[in-house]
Amino acid sequence: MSLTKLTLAAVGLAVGVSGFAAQSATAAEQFIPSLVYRTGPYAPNGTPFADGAMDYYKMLNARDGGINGVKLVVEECDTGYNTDRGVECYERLKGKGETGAAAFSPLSTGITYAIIDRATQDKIPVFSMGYGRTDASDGRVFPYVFTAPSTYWSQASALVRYVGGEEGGMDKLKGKKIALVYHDSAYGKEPIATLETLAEKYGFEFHKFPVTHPGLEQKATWLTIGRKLRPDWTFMWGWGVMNQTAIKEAAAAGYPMNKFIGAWWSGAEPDTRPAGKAAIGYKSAAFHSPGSNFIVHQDILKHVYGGGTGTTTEDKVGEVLYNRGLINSVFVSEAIRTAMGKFGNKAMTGEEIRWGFENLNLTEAKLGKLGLTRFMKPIKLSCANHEGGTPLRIQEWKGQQWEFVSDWIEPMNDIVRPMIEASAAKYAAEKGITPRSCN
Amino acid sequence: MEFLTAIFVTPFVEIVSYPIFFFEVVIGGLLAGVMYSLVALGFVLIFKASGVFNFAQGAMVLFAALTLVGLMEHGLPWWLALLLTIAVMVLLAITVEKVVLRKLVNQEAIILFMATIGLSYFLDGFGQTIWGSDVKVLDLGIPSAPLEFGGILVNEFDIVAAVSAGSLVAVLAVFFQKTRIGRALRAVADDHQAALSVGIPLKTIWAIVWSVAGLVGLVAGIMWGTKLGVQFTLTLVALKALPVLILGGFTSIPGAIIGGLIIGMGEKVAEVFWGAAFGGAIEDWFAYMLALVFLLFRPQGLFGDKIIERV
Amino acid sequence: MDAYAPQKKERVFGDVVLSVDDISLSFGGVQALANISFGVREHQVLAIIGPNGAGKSSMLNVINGFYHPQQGTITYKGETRRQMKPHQAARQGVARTFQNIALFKGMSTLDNIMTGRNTMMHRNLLWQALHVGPARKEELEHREFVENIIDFLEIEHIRKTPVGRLPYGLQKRVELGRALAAQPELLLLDEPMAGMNLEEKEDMSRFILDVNDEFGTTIVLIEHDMGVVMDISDHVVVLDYGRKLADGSPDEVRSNQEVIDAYLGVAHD
Amino acid sequence: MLYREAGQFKSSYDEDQAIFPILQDRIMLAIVLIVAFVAVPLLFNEYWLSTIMLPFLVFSLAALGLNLLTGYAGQLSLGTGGFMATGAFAAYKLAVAFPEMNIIIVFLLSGVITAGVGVLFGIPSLRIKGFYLAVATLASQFFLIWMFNKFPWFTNYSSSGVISAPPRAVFGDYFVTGSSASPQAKYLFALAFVALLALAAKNIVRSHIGRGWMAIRDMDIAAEIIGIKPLQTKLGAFAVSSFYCGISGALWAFIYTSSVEALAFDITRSFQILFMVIIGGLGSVLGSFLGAAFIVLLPILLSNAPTMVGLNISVDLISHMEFMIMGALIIFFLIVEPHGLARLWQVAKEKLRLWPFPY
Repeated sequence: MSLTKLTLAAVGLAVGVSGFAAQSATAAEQFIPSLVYRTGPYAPNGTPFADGAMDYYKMLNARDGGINGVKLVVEECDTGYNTDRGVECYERLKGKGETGAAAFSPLSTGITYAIIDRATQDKIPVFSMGYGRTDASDGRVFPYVFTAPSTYWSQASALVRYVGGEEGGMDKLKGKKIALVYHDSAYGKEPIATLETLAEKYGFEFHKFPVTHPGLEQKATWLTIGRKLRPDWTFMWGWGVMNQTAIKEAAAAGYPMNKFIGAWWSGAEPDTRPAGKAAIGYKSAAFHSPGSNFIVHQDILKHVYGGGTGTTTEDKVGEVLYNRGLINSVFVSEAIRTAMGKFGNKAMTGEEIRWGFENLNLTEAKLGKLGLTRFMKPIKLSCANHEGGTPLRIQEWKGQQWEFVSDWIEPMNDIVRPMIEASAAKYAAEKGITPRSCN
Repeated sequence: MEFLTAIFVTPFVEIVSYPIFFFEVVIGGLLAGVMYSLVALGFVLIFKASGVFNFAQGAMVLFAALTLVGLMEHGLPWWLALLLTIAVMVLLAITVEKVVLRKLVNQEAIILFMATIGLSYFLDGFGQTIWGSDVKVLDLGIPSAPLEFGGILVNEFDIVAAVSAGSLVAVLAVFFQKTRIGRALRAVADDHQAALSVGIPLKTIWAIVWSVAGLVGLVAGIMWGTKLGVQFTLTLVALKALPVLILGGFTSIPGAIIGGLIIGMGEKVAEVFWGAAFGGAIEDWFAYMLALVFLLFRPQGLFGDKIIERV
Repeated sequence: MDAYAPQKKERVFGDVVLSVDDISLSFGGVQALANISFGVREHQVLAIIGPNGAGKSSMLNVINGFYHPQQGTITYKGETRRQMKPHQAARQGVARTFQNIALFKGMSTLDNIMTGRNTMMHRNLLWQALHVGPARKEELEHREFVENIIDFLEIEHIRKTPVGRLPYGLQKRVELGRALAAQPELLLLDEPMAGMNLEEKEDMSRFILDVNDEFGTTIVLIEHDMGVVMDISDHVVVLDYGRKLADGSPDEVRSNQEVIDAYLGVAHD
Repeated sequence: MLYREAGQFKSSYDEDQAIFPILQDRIMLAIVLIVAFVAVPLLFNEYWLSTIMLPFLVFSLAALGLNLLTGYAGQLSLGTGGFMATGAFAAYKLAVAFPEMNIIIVFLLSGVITAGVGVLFGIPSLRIKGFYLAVATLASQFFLIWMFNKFPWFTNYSSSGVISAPPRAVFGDYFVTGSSASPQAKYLFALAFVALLALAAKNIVRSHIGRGWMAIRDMDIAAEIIGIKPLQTKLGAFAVSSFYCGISGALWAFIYTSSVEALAFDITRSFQILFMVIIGGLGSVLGSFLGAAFIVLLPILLSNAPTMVGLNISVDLISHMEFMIMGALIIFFLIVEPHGLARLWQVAKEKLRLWPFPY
């Protein structure tokens, strides 16, 4: 056992030394950790996200020299979608750089849950964009967690609203059947409570179909859906290989693709492409545009790929998950920029960036300046509201690319927000947290 | 009470009232089972000939499929890519025999098992280092449209899979019964020492068996890869093959097929008709439980060699 | 010990302690034992002999409950039974050794012999986990007993050696030690001297007779070496193809024509 | 000559039976304990304590549990993850239902509950052996994880199925779980648990119970014939092993990640712990620790190594290399020493005994 300890000590020394080496740089630098998974069962989905996130920071550095002259130093850490590896990455990266980590985006609901306590303790914001704990949108109980621009609960309500519109009015939902096929994990279970509430309110039947990780086999599920239950609409909360399998099996069971809508994590090129022609007509939710016809993409292609430092290949720029990663970086960098507006143009601490997040206000004009016009909707966060509640759009797979097929759809904030606050209050009680005041 | 009804009454009522749907589930299950059998076959071949529980079979499935699709992406025609992949799998088998198995001859079964786990790690990393970890589309033009026969829905792709599995088993049977090497392999399976005494070098046998298992892995990889896209998750199909393996017996090729059919059908029927009573997603553990129940009555599996204990 | 004389003195036996009645055992279609009956008296050394495949080991397996005969009964210490689990037999004082050594290869000599005392050790898990008080005392008491056996069998020097590394003869001795550790009333020895050289055989014969003498243990043994059998046994049962050919004192058996034809004649070729 | 036992005489069986009969071993152990209990919490920073030492301890305990079952009693099991989950969820339910109950009692009780579950799933071992048993234990693995995932009662109706550890103190306000617990407190608490349980394991395996397990492992038929009851012995091994795995799962959920969903204990976890046991050494308490250290440290070392030496390699390549190196090392170790790191250590000691003389 002593040998082990010896090795530990030696390794510790090495890590310590290299840590010093990294810190000896002089110019102001903002350290941004990037938790990614380019390996493991979910790598096909994790990789484009990581590429987009990285390219945006690279573009800021190349085009503007960082943010207000503060260079961005980004370090990736591969979690493989494992919670324990994610915690290790968090602990390893949280203290790096002169002011510590700017913010963490764990890109996994499990890791988000695991680091909420730690990050709150360490005063580092956790930016779980469209995943993680929905009730963390209540900034009074979760001061360091941000869920902008939308959450699973909001998304579920927006999907119901979309379906209502397609049926010709919300009152037409009565007696309709809606099925949910979900990844049987913390992630997939999130929308259930919302959909149950809405089922009661609008009088539609709600059927649940859990799929065990990783979701290689769904024949039983889809035979039931396609041949017996024949629901009017089917939603899917899937991730990774589960998405492709579902689309294939749905087609095999003869379920109509145009009645099949995925959550925003079930609607990207890696999900539909392997399914081939069968996937045409499949829909999914999104809170940003697909494609690369935006100024920000032109800037990335020019400043990053022009210099030969692109993270991926040019044809992948503009894919759905690439854009998702990009938007993740937009939020983080704009929170930093907002914080600098108050605290000065130097490297920001986690606490200062948290202020930046809470005072983030991406107006149409601001989005225009960032080259994001038409790419996403304006959004504003506050002390109490860490979600912002952006509207969603439905996109459809056309065989080669995704295209929007609906207008922006507002989530039912009047229903969702009280649920969030109730759930956050329950959490606070269990954990013995006194919610802070936001007035 | 409600729970008991959901287990003992409702499913049967459903089966009787929608017999066509029941048949669809059974057929779907049988066809899914064929896909499990394809993976299980690779395990059986190696276990039968060398007593090694080759955990790397899943990784071999992935590696074979990745190599094939990777070569095709580089512009090779499919037949050339296929030939090259076969060559790669044979090369892999020879390497494994030389680097791993030969060094571990006469070790306990669990040590060899562990070594194959190491191999599985290595192959996963190696395959992805070379070919990347994004989803690759494997399109060999296998149709996948749903067909209806007398009102019963069947999927074309599943039929193709079943036919391939059937021909694979037929080829293997001919190989084992009719060829000299095949007979030698059976001799090894029956008795290592006897096989050695009639002049068959064990290392050749092992290399051949691993090659054959690699080719079976390639077929499984093609079928599963067409279905799911070629990606890391393919290694996990091994887990679907394990209950098939214990049900059919580690040493029986017909066992792998029949076991696959029973498991496939059993888990689908259970999921569709009994899943609701338990809240769904029961098929994974149900497959294992089903196998376990069989095991309690036949500890050596359905077709495994009978264990006679002596002192 | 040196004073031990190999020639027979007048021996006194007790009642019949084990009686085998009309035992038949078959595997599938193969008849391993057919209508075998014999009795063993307390204190006796009984040898079962016969050519390979005669059913000798099967007979021992039936006696200690490992095989369940299709027909017939075993009466041991006045209790008649047909079926029994081996561990129940062990708890009633039946211990044995095996034809192909069945030691626990991963354990040391000492631990192997200590397993023989397992049936007598009762302190529960909690005590053992703490390893204090009664658990420790119990362990030490049994250790002393085992050390006596180790002394008796003259294997002190290999006490801590894993048995897998020991030569064949010593392994046989350790196996005897393990059986003795259980303080058996009936000891079944399956070819205790197979594969040994003359010197080792003499040692082993001496141990067997000493056990019989000092502890009064009843012994049933299987042996091929006729010299040894005739020297150490009080009674001999001859089996051939699952049938009993003869049953009597060594001298009676030696002169039995059927035995000579079936077995001894062949053995002396 | 560093490791010489000449001149150390034992004058009683009691002394000979001491847990570490050789003086150098005792000194070594004392040093290790002092380092572990004093130096590590003082010198190691938070990263080392909470992401390396904690998982190392938790995994060691799980590996120890599996080693008792597989290494000592010879029952190959792939259900470790399921048993860890049982421990984690039992501890959560107990801690939430009885807020007044001391956390130590909570953990011990969750171990006991897991032991019960382990016995239940150990029953097939009476008829099934070897790899068949290993695959059969997967039934328990899949079933247990499904069960915890499926029934919201286990997670107190949390909408996502994730449990998060409530803050609890060992005594007074010395918190060992929850966000206010310091890494040192968590580490020391876990270390105390692991050290005591390791000692207990060492005691059990050298008792008649442990000998019974090993007898069953080495030759089950012979063991039964000399009077060892297979039923009690095998189920006993399942119970003790599950007790250890259960506490390890509770430590995982409460001390290490402090929030957990059932999927954290899926099949890959079971395999991971089996690797530890085999790499470390089957049938060795020390081996469980060495194996856990190897499997916990190696990936972290490998993923840190390139940045340490200033290489700029993309993370996916690092991860893939990590897989390859891990696989190659496993095979390498098995070829060099199939009986694991513990045996290597033993061989090294035997060499030291003679050093500097070659014979």
